[in-house]
Amino acid sequence: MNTILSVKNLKKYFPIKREGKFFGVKHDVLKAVDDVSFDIYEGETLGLVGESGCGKTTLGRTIMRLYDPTGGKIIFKGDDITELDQKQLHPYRKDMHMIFQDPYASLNPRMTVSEIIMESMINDTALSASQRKEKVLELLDLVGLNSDHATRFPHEFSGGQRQRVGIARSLAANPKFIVCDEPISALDVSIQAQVVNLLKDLQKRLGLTYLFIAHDLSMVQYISDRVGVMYLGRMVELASSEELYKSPLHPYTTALMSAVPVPDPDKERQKRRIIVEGEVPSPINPPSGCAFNTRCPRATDKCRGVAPSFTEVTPNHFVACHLFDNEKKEEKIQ
Amino acid sequence: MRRLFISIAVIFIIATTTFWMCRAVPGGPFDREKPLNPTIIENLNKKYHLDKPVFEQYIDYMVDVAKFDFGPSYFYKNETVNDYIDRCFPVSFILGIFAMIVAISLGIPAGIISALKQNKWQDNILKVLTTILVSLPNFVIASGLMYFLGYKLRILPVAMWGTPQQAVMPVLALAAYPLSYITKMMKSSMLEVLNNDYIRTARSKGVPRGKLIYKHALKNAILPVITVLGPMFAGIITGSLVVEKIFTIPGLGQQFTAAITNRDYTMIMGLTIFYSSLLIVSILIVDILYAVIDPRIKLSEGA
Amino acid sequence: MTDSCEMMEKTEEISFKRVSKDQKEAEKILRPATTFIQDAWARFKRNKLGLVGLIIIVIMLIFAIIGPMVIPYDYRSQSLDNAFKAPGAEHLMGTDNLGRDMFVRLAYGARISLACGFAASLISLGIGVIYGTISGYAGGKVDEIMMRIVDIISSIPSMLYVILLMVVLGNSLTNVFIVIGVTGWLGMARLVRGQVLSLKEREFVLAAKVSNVSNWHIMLKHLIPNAFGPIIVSMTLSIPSAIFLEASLQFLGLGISAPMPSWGGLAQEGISALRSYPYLLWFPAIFISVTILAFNFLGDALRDALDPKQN
Amino acid sequence: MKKLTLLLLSLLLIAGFAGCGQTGQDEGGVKRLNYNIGYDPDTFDPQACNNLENNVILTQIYDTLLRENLNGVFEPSLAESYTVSEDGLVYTFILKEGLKFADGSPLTTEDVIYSWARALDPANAFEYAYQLYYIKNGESYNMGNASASDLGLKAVDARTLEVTLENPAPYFASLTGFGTYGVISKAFAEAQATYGADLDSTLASGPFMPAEWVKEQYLKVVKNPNYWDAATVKIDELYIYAVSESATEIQMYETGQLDITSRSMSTADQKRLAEEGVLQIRGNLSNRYIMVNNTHEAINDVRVRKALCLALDRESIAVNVVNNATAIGGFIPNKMAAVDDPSKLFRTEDLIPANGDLEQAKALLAEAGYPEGKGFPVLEMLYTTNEANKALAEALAEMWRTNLGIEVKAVNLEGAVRRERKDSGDFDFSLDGWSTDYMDPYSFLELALSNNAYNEGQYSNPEYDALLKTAKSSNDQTVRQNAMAAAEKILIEDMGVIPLYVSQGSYLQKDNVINVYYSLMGGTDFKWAEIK
Amino acid sequence: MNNILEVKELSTSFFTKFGEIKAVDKISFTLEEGEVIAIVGESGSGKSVASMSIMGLVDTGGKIVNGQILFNGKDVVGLKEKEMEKIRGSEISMIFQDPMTCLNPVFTIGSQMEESLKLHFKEMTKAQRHEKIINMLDMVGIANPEQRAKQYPHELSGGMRQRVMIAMSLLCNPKLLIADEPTTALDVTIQAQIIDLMRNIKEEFNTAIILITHDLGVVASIADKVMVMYCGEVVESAEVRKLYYESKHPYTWGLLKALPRLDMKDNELQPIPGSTPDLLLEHEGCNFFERCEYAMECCRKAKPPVFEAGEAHKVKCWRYHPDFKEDI
Repeated sequence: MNTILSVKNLKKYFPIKREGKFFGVKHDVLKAVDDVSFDIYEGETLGLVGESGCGKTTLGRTIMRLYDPTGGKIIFKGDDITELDQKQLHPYRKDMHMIFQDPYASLNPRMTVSEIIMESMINDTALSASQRKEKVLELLDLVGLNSDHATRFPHEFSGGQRQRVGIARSLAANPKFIVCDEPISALDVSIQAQVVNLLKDLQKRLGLTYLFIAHDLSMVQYISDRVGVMYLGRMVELASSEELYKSPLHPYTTALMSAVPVPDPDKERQKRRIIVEGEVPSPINPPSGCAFNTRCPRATDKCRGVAPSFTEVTPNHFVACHLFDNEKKEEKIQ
Repeated sequence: MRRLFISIAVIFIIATTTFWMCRAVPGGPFDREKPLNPTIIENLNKKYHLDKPVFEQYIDYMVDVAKFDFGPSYFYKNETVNDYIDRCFPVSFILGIFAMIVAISLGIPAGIISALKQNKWQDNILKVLTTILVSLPNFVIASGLMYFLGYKLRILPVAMWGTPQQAVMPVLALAAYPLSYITKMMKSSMLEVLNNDYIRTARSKGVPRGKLIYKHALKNAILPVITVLGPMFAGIITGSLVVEKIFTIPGLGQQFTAAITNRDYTMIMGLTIFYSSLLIVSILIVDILYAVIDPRIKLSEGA
Repeated sequence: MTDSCEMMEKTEEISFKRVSKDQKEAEKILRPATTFIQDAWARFKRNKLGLVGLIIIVIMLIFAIIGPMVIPYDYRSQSLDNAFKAPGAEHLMGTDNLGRDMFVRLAYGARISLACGFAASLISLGIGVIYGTISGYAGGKVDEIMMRIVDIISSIPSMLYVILLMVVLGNSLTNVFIVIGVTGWLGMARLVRGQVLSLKEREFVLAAKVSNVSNWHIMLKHLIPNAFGPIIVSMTLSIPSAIFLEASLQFLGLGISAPMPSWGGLAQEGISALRSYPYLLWFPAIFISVTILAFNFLGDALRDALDPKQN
Repeated sequence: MKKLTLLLLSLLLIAGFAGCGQTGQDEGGVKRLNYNIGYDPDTFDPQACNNLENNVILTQIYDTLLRENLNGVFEPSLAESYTVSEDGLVYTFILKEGLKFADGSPLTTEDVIYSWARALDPANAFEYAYQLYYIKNGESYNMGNASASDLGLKAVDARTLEVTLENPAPYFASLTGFGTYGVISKAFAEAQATYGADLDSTLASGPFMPAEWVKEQYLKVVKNPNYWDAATVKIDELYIYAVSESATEIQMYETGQLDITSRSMSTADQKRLAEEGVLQIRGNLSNRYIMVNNTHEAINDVRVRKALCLALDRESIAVNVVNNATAIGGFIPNKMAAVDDPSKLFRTEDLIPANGDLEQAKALLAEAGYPEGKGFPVLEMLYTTNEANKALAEALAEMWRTNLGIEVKAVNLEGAVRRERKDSGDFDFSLDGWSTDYMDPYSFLELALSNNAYNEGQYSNPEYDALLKTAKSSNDQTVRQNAMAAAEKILIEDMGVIPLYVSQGSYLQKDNVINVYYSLMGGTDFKWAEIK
Repeated sequence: MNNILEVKELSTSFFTKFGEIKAVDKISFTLEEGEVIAIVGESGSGKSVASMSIMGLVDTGGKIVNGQILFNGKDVVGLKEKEMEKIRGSEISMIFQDPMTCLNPVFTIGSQMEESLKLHFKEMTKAQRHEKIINMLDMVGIANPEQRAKQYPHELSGGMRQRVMIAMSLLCNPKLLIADEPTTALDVTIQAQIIDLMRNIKEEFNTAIILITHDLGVVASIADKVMVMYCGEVVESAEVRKLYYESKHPYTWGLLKALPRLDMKDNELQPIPGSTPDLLLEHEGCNFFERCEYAMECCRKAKPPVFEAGEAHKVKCWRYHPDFKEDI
């Protein structure tokens, strides 16, 4: 398995300037992404779940270098792209693209579908104008749209159709790697499946690699080979999707799993739900130690004081939790 | 503190710009239609220290301004700029305040009616009326008022300042524009508020319609209107020049042009600085007012 | 059981034959293709006041262009014995202090006032859009500094530098355009910046960035076209204020030079004749207010028509 | 919200709207006159005063050695009599007996000398100091080259003042009637920080004394019981308003709030009021002319200048555009009296036809090389922004366009800018006018002297300069009359400026008001005014 | 058990410039005391409009064109606004989707809650009101209720606000609670908390609940009866287990099959093709025709009537016509 993208200790902090009404300015730091590391292998789908505000979208955008990282490294196809400026990024950007969350906001309402799709080909000088047109039609066909859709404006499409236009756009420059930033959360249930299946299908046909970001655990589980769980800017657990479902380690993952309602009345009513108390703390002043300690039913003093490290507890199963510090040690002893 | 610092910096820049702008304009303070004898101009320049190098004048002036001393007027022999502002500002202030009161007390209900009766005849009439008010130059409004109320109907004194009756026409003339503006703003803000979820919540609680509007909607809808009141007030005070001229009101407004025509440098700068400070202060007051009404603002301060 | 079922049972046998469908068929868009402009126009047409405004503006433009050609008087030829003739058959709107026909002067004034309105708001549009876009798009320190400059300029009474500029530049038509334009861009710059700030976080702009396009491309293709609605509305509303400002300049004696008439100038002359020959004020005042009224209606209607929320 | 409204309403009351502005001619036997001058006095110091309106106000408050009477003649007022020495250089004034200031303190020669000397004091930097340059060492003192004691002013005794002049000036006696020569109390003035800054620091010596002053609203002056001629003063209270807009003023007059108006009114109002038969006209000793830049292309040709003048129907302009004016016959206002005999006119016949001569104008223009105006450059005529100037400039330009086929652009400029352009010679034509401060044709003619600061058009003719030199230095009025008449002829022959008309003032005055004196020099005096 | 609510043939339409939009088309259902009925549907299916119709809060442009809403046996359609105001908030109350925007930002939590009491329990004293508010806040699981009551909405988190909304809606002991997507805007962990809370409420107060949602998982966990709406029509309604295990309508099938399930790995998702039709365009036949993989000739021509497909199981599909035979 080739690593296509490797993220090492990535940090993205946003300075928050809060102007006091009369006196002074407070400079706070919003730690949107805090020390996250993982690899993505060629051809796989890495799912990223977490509740709102956990930094998953920021992580996606930072990887795409839409934001300048505060710290850490992004290594794409073996090259460190962390420090590159926008010009230097050009050759890499050809190979990576993005699908956005809101199909209504991600398409410029003043451009036709073909203009939107063609935009990604602007720097691709190899193509002539007619070739580009051809390519647009090809792409439309690929995502299941008609050729007469090319001259239409985004507002004429339904949400699902728009998202397909978004997908077509992301494919225009033949990328290898696509960040799917909550591509389905704004869509109706019946449409979500269309889009997810399309993505799966495209992956098979074009050999794409996805970083699939969503808050819907079941959907991430469904599409991903491996799943990472984020909480308050940190990655708390990362494992293959089966592994994660079968034996979630982190208390947060467990709670998250049990919180997802299943469309099955009998199962639902028998299920013993683990309810985590309280709500996600503000990322501006995150709790010290383990970020989850304020809600964790098994939190200890250690959790409040020391941040757990993100370690591989079982092969390919990473977790950041003090509960497994010992297991790890035991493993080593054995 | 930071805000104060920024304000001072802004005023400093404004003072500097105005100082050099004044000097850049052709003509000096002692240019008369009949030119003065050079000896006399020399005497005058000496008296007002205009014979010093300009940069020195600038430094002197800035030092004085820092002491809140805008210096003597070059045109009014016996009044300093400070005296002038002391005397005229209260008049402009009263005029402005009353114009604002008229504009607010008519504009807000009108805006609410417009919003509630959107696209009905009431709204259309108000729309046309308020647009007519903005579309008439205020010298036309002022002259028209004077002609009809003062001369034709003789129910109000034609001009001058001093009695409440004399204030009626200038206040109305000045209120015309802000009135329309507030009406328009109130309407759109009300419409937006009425679309909000909390209005639906209130309705689902069984809040009667009247209460819904004056309690739940009004307080929210008025917030954006409040933000414009500061600049609007400052605008009325300087924008009153035409009205002051027509009604012979001893306010600050007409001095803006007069000072420029007279090349009364100190007066131009004094008024500009005063106006800018006024604007900054009124924005500050509005911000405080805003914070009083909107509980969300307080949070960003505390915590 | 509902009616339809009974009806069907009565009339014909129900066919349970399966219908085969093309998958692509489901993706068909049934409504005819409409561009943004067509859509906006459809919405605009429904607004009666806006339509009235547009018609008035068109009439005024025609009046301005054709009026001076067809009215059998020259805007500057005077007939001193015929001063202050009341409106009548010979002079539709009377004559002024030099015996010049008011109707033709108003038509000529329409040229100047409308030209002033358009030219000045185009100038402020140009400056405002460029300034606002750069400030909003650059963000950070650049934005901070650029906006502070705007703040500072806007806390200087505009009358002050309008007058100073007029005094320095001198009175001429172009200078009036320039001065009004140069002083009117602040609002436009703020508006455009606000739009750009919110637009640049929109996902289609991020998408464009990911697509390797240049900043210029983003500004020209994404930011400005999408801020177009509010810009055009603000421009429609800044035309009347330019006409207005020109009128105020006339009141201060700083407008364009004689004998060229502008509506503001005519109204200003009319003021002094209010007591004696009021028609000299009423006609220009009516022309000014009707036009400004029309622009306001048009602006409001455009705001509704161009508002993407209406989609 | 309610509280706020209440607060503001009470604020309104507290703001102290002092009752004022009520009008009424005659309340309880008090004779009150409401006059609008449209100007708020910026000083009550006669020496500091620098404009006509302020001067009119001060005329009511101060007296001078001589004062213009109802017939327009300067007759001794504070002075009882005066004598002039043979060489015309020494004037000896005898003051009336028992003169008092308004507070009852005596008015002596010392006060006169103090007043005049302070006018020249360079430290005061009074703009009208030049009015006293006639006094020996006046100018050098003002320039700081001499001291006050060098001035040609000598107090012979408490009632006798001896004035030595720099050069003979036959009109000096009447010049002492000018406002700057107004007499203030030395003792009182020296006790003030700034004399005349407000009512408290002002002490009247004239028919009225200031009683109430609401800035930019009105000044109330009342009869001065200590005035030497108090018996003549019939008005008890005179309200002098500061309404600057003519339209407002007229409406106040028409609603009975004013008895007399004074602002220059719009032609529309003039025309209507004239038709209604209520318009009053006052003569002025002032002229309006087009200053021509004698050095510029095309107009440096005398034929062109003549053509330009003759192409104008100045009569029509005076009547229709300016309203109530008269075409001027030369450069000196038509009503200027001859210097050797005040009962005769300075100029008996028009030097230029009032209606112009279009044929000749066209011929001259053709002769100069611009037949039908062909090839004539587009020139600019500067004027200071106001309605009357605008109409005049438009009318002139249009007349030239239709009559001669030449294009002159009327350019309105703000006063100071026009001043600067004129000073730098950057103009072709400029609409100008002159009104005199003293009744002598020389005050007009000196404007066209080659080296005169006001001669921005750079008209220059040595012969003219020589004639004026004679007029200035001679003490013989006949010589002066002849020299100046010849000089005016030369100026017109050269068409160094293009004269237009004699301006006149129009005003409204209630029928029951009589004996308000309107001076040809622009002043207004209420000393003799009466309400019937 | 008596029926709290009986909705008969309710139709609500919006009249726009383009024509009539039948947002709710002849829906009928009954609701008993303490029962939870879920209305499930995708966006634009008319589920919210149905609830607003019951509240008498259909916005401008919309109108109830047909049908009855019997609340406690009394028809509330066409009731005067004054009388409706008495019922709203006291007997029927409602909670909404977005707790962030549903509370008035300029009033404290306490005062907003007090308002309901002031409106509907005029005889209560201030102290009684206060006590009741505190109790209720405590009941919905808000810690420090005294302090919270004095706070403004923006000082509370989303989940907390939804609790406040629930507390507010329960203040006047309503017989019917309409919950319009109460958990959609919340995170999964918070959603679980709120669902738990609603279950408790149902048990403790015996309040009937109309739960409007698009999330079949939430429905499964709480509802007794389910109605599936599509394009303004109820296409299927049944008791909850029946609907999940014996669903009849192709749309319901589609919905269930399009859902990824955490409990079943490798279930292939089968999306419903196409998208919701334009309600403005008149459909002669079944609204679902375009997207239905079982579409038949008759579906194109006529709207299907309601067929009984079992006990209290209604379905609107030609497949349940007595004469239907599978024809391939």
